[in-house]
Amino acid sequence: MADEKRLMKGNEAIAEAAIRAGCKAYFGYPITPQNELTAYMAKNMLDKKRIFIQAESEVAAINMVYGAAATGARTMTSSSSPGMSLKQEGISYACGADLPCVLVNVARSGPGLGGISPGQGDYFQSTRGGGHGDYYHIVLAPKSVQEAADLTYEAFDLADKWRMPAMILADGLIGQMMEGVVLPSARDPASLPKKAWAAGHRAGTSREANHITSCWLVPEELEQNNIKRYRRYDEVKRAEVRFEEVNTEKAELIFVAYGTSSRVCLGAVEMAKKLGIELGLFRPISLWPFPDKRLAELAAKGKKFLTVEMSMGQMVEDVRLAVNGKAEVLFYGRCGGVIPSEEEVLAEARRILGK
Amino acid sequence: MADEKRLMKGNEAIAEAAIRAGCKAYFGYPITPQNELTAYMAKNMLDKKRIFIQAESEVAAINMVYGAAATGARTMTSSSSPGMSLKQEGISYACGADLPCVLVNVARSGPGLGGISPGQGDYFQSTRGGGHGDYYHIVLAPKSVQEAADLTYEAFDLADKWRMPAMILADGLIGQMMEGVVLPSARDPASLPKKAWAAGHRAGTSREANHITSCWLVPEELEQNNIKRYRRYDEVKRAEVRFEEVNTEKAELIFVAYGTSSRVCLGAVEMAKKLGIELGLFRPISLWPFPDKRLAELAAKGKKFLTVEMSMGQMVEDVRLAVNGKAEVLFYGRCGGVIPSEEEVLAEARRILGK
Amino acid sequence: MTEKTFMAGFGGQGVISLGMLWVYCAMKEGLEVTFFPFYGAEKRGGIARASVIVSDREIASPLVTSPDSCIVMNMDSLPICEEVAKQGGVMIINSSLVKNGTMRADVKAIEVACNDIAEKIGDPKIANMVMMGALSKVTGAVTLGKLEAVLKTFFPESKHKFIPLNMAAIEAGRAAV
Amino acid sequence: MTEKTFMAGFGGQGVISLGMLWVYCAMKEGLEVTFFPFYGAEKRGGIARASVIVSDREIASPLVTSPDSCIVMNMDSLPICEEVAKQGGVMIINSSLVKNGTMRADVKAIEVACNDIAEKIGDPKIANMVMMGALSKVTGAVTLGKLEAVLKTFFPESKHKFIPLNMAAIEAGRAAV
Amino acid sequence: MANKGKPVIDRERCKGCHLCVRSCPTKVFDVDETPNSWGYYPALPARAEACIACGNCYLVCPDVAATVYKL
Amino acid sequence: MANKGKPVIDRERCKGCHLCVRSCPTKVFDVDETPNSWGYYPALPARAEACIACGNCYLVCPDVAATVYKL
Amino acid sequence: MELIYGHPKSLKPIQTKYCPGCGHGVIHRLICEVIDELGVQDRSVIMNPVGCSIWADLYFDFDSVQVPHGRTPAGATAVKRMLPDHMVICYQGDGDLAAIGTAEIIHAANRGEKFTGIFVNNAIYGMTGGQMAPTTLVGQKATTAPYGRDPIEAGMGYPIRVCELLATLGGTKYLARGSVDSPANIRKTRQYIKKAFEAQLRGEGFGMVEILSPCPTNWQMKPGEAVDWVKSDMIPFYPLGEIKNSLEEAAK
Amino acid sequence: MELIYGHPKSLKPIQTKYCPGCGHGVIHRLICEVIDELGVQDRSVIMNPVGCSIWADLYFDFDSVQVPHGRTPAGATAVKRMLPDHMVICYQGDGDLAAIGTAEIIHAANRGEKFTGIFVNNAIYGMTGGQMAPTTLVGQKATTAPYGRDPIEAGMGYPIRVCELLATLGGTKYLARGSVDSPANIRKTRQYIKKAFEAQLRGEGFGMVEILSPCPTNWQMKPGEAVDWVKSDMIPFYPLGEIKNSLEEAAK
Ligand SMILES: Cc1ncc(C[n+]2csc(CCOP(=O)(O)OP(=O)(O)O)c2C)c(N)n1
Ligand SMILES: Cc1ncc(C[n+]2csc(CCOP(=O)(O)OP(=O)(O)O)c2C)c(N)n1
Ligand code: SF4
Ligand code: SF4
Ligand code: SF4
Ligand code: SF4
Ligand code: SF4
Ligand code: SF4
Ligand SMILES: [Mg+2]
Ligand SMILES: [Mg+2]
Repeated sequence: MADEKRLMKGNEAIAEAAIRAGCKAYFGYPITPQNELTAYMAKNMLDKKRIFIQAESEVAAINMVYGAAATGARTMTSSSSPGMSLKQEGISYACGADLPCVLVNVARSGPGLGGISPGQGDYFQSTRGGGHGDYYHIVLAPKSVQEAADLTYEAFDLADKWRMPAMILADGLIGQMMEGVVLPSARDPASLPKKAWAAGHRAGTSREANHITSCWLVPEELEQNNIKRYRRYDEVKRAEVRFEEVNTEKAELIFVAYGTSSRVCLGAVEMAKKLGIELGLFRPISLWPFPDKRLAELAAKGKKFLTVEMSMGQMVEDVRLAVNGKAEVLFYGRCGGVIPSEEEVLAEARRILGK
Repeated sequence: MADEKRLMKGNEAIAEAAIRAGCKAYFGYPITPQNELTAYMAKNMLDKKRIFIQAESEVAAINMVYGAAATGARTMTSSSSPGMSLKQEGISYACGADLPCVLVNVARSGPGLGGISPGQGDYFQSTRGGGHGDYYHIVLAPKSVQEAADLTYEAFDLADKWRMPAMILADGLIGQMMEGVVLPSARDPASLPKKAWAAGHRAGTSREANHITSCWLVPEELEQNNIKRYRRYDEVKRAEVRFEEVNTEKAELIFVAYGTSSRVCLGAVEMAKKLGIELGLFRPISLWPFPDKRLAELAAKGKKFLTVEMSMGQMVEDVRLAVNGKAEVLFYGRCGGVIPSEEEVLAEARRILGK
Repeated sequence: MTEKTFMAGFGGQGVISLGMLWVYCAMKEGLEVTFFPFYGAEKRGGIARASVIVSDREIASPLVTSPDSCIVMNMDSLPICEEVAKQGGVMIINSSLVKNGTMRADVKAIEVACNDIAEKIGDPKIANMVMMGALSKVTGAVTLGKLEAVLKTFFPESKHKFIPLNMAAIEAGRAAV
Repeated sequence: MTEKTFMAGFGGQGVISLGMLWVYCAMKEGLEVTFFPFYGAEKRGGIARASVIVSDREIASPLVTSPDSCIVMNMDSLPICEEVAKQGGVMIINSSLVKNGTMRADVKAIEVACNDIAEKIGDPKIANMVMMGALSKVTGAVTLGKLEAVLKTFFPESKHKFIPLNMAAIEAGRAAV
Repeated sequence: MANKGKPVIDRERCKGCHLCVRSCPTKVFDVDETPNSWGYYPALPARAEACIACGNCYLVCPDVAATVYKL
Repeated sequence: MANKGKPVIDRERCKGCHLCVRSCPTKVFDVDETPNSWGYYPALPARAEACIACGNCYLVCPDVAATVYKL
Repeated sequence: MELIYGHPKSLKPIQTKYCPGCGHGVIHRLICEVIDELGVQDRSVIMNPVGCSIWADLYFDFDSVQVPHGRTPAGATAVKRMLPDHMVICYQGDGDLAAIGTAEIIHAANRGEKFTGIFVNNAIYGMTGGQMAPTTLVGQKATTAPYGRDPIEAGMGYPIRVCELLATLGGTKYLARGSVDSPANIRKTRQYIKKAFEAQLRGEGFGMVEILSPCPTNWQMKPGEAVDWVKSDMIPFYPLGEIKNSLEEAAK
Repeated sequence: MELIYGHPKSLKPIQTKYCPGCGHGVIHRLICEVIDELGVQDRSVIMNPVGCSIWADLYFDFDSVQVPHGRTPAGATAVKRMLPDHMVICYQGDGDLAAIGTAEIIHAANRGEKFTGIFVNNAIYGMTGGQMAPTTLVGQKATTAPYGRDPIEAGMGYPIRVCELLATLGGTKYLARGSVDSPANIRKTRQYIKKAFEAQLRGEGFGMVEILSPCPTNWQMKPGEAVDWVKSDMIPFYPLGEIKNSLEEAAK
């Protein structure tokens, strides 16, 4: 039975969706602009007798997530840009130990302390592994409060399915804005399948001891382990690519944008239509795995691409890699917490098309 | 007067070169395989009455570097992969506050705790900003003990010149191996030019108070600040690209490799020559700024590229971006601490060429 | 139908509640909505602003950069609204606090003495409700037909007694334009 | 001329000093050198290995994967060396501890009873020096002409009295092959 | 033998916290009924003549909006 | 009325630290002159008959190479 | 007519962004008064934390260095080591010092770094909107302790007495706890700050002054109620006074 | 003939990688003895730190979770909260616990997390080859303190007495310091561990046993000399015994 539509902040919708997905333990540390998420968890996890801990730092929080994930529980942490940087070592460990968990970054503008306004400058960090070593993990970018809830819910499933962290990369606008949302139905954590590899609950079984570790001191063993993980990555790339297209067939120029900036571009597409100009929008939903195949197909059709980001240009590299010289890839970015307007993005597109 | 040639470990050569470059303060935390560097600094910085602190953690170490750099002093920290992950927030801050400093990563194999053998899996982290927000900093990759010393020495100058961190990205082999090295001449820290923007030494001047910060809460101001910084990045890209080429003119296939793996490839080039096969080597020395122009030129000549890394494939993305579809870019990698042999790399090249 | 509204006022004037109730009602009327509040760099005591959109279609950018309607709750908000107001758009001004109207001749300026009206009804704090009534009437985007029900979920039980007052403010706002 | 040597032995046998002194002397003789010691995954009491290269040209990979010469200091090191040894290469075996030679018929195996010889000279700890003498003679890559000077900088003053003993071990090693 | 003083309130800097009001031993201050341009109701030295220059108002003021002269 | 015991040393697990040697109250152990296959010189219960089953050798052994039986 | 209580020279004469009745303002002024008294404005460097006082570089008219959240003592360590003859002040909130920056304060203190800590304990995260801090009292409500801090059932931990914790460390020489709830306590706090600053100028090891400070906004109280709460609830748990004083002066 | 001192069941019968005479081996055995005695092998989880004992998952025959350096208590917090009826052991070295992991141990202890810490204090970084640890004694040499730890001139800080530091925190219930330098002290240490484990099974809050432990390799001593040095130099500075015991049992 579907819930009725509620008006919620993105931050709260993410929190509620996590609870409904069966999140048994949340660990976080305050940071703007995601504080409503932590506050929501504080209240509602405690009410449900699940685990909520305000950790002493982001470093502690990610390692609590690591610990909880090691026991097989669904678990989550959230933060914003500087806090995510502090979690990089822990994320690398979680990937190295193949631990499923959900990470939420409600990104702000950087670098450094920067500002508290929305930003998309954490794309590289999220998709390339800001931590050390060879690894990737799933990264999903919602464009709305509804999608923030849906993708968070799904992230728990994907994390478990592929035994890797899944990240929600939102930004301050997605976190702070209110929209209508129909929440996914609640699952009882106890109803979720048990994880045979996890630590704990050995009593009464005849299994060997389980060891959760990312340490392999024999190079050849570590290499084999990495290669096995990359095979899994290949499967993820085949199975989990998500994107949305608007008017890409007719378009002369296709915007490529995710999250907040994709909505700005959508506005520009609509405005252009009224002017008789055909623009399109290609919106990656999964930033990793990146929808490179479909972009390459569009490139082969001779489309031009204009990547629009709230950064100095990060995803544009993935677009270039996907297109591989087969089409022109341009970039338009605002940063520092400035959200581009539909008008300026349209103007840029028209400038490029000379229309 | 040039020094005589000495036999030194890479770790020690980096340390001594830093001291000679006028490093006034070193802050580090133990981690294999860079411990000799910290130990060398402990002894020699103390002997010279400069500052050596074994910090309580890598997080503290990078923030001590931040503090020392804020006073205008030449300063350095070193670590290895997991420790570098912990420094990402601090690095993002140093970039955001435009602070010059030198960072050394003697990389091991990851992800997670991984192993202590050499690795090149931190390329993304180093060149794309593992930290949050839009930023880059200089990254130099030595191939030998001599170059480790030279590039470290130079890194201090570059950091000061461009007001940004400069990183030495080495790996455990560069750090642990001994080679002959002629060290650059020593500079007295007191002889280095003063930095007008730094904190401290205001007495007797009539300057306004100096504030070192990365915080700009008005989005438009933060944006302007970022744009200014990216203009500087453009200048760095014009002025500081470094690379080495071996037999690229004649070669049918060009290896692209840096650091340790470039030496393996050099060996393969030499072995190939004996077999009458012309291979080449393109070795980026500056990983950021990446020598993309020259690679594009070579691509235009119809060369094939084989990127060889001690990772699952990271720099290969920069090669693809540089080549932009104009040439075939292949990849050969070993990881987990395995160093590829000259023989296997040659075999791969021959397989590709069908020779 | 898409109505993009930009709202601005002093911290305590209830601009945020105004925006939230507006979109809440719109949602109950079957519309798509987005509500994005933001503050200036000053965290404390600055101007509260909100981008508010209601529409019968999917909403593109939640940021209102070219508002169909502007709501100016106090003097300091006027220049901000004047900067963004769309040519031909509506600007509803709280004339209790903004005395000389707008200099933008290309917008349809409507003055509502929200504080005075609210005070007359019995509570100066519901000036924002007066404004919402006016906004509903002027734009026709949201009928506010479900407001009473919405207020019941919005307010805690203990405050339900204030609902009639709020409804009266809405009516007064409507009547004022 | 490029001589790539792979050295292996038990932790305490001085394999690391052997390699270091070898390249130190080579450097003094004007050669390019690289010395890369590595340990197995076991940090404690494992087998010490080193890749050692001396050359009159720039050295490519510092990793010795196809050694011109192998040095086998103890029993456990034998299989490791047998795995990497190059066809036609040299393998110098410490026959004091490795009793039955190598099974690799395609290498030139040379046996030197390093420990016995060292003990005879007066100190079992300088078995590695005996081996170095043999290596110098067999490969001719490094003459060790500067060894005495090198040892003076290598050892602290207090240990300079042991230099003649070391030199004697070198000579004995040379003589043994 | 109390000192005599004169408190001065910088109306524009005052944020109307009224900590000075409650900490003045001689009840010098009232709350001003006219807000300043930030909307705050500043402290008003309504009975300045009672001031004994104790400095309390200055000491507790988080905004250095209260300063005191000695007469 | 001392207990009587029998210490058993696992030669291959012993790392030759000789902590057992020094902590045996009745000096049961010598150091073996033949190294084990790791190159360590194990403890040797040369005077096992003196053992009073106090357990010291077991307690101090970092490698559980010394175990003790009660006779 | 002589100005006897006037604006300190080293504090800029501008309106702060702090909320009405916020303790940060008083503490800023006290620091500047002492700086002026010691005549060290042009050789002072303040380390600004991440917290409400992030804006402090707008107000203090001397050099400043703004470091990542919690790492203030690590930054201060380096600044003081590089500028040993400067007055280095490490300003921190309770989230900054006692949560994320626990390791940094403990080790800087233990190393006996020769800067002075000013620790603003308002028992809450001010900047981020009222989350529980390590110093939040048992039962005190916060957005992340919606039913009040509960050390037992919810395992939220106990309020940490920072001075007492640091007093166990070899490197600490002067640790005092003041409060800005009343004129008398403000005067005493000023004296603690002065002692600590003077000790720093003499080159003595680590000193810190903890200051109990109201956050009316996040305590959801009027400014007057907030200072009352400092007195009624905070001071009984966090005793005022010199918690540790092993300065040479004191030894004499 | 009855085996009275034999290999504990939950310790795997394989050769460890620890150096001859290393204290980790004894401590591993003690843990397993108590686990066996309490019959909880199949519901125990050990948190392995980064340090020489990184390999502990090879030896302990129960579940293990290996976390980043210093974050062992954060990981243990979560594991214990998710598995409240399990025995959760948080094994840490002095670098792990008292340097990089300072914040994590202090806050886990302060929250009164219901796991048991085993803190191996060998006054050195073993794994990385002998750097100074927070517990290194004044004057003790280390690769990063080549002239000995010097708190004054070089500002290297003072050795930290961890039990005493943690004792100031509200959440700690049982803190004891043992040593493996002699059979008598090993027996006592075993008792401390048992008390702490039993308290955990009863659901009582944070307990930790600190254990002074030789690192002959990095102290550059023979094993016998190393245990002597524990007695002659470490114990005088780090007093043995129950530093804090507010277990319900004790209260009775
Ligand atoms: C790494 C990181 N984590 C979190 C934050 C968010 N943050 C900003 S201020 C603050 C805490 C402020 O509390 P406190 O230190 O007590 O200072 P106050 O505002 O109360 O003066 C936090 C958590 C941040 N900026 N960086
Ligand atoms: C983030 C990080 N920093 C540093 C290291 C390197 N490292 C491994 S073990 C260790 C310290 C070991 O000392 P201790 O905790 O005292 O354990 P011991 O080996 O003495 O038992 C360090 C610094 C690491 N693995 N990760
Ligand atoms: S204390 Fe200062 S800010 Fe507060 S009311 Fe008095 S003068 Fe105004
Ligand atoms: S100085 Fe004292 S007496 Fe005078 S107004 Fe201020 S508080 Fe009152
Ligand atoms: S204590 Fe154990 S390891 Fe050491 S010598 Fe005795 S039996 Fe061997
Ligand atoms: S049990 Fe006691 S007496 Fe017997 S051998 Fe062992 S230490 Fe000696
Ligand atoms: S939130 Fe609290 S600490 Fe921050 S400025 Fe306001 S009153 Fe002061
Ligand atoms: S280095 Fe020290 S702590 Fe590590 S195994 Fe060896 S003796 Fe034990
Ligand atoms: Mg606070
Ligand atoms: Mg240790």
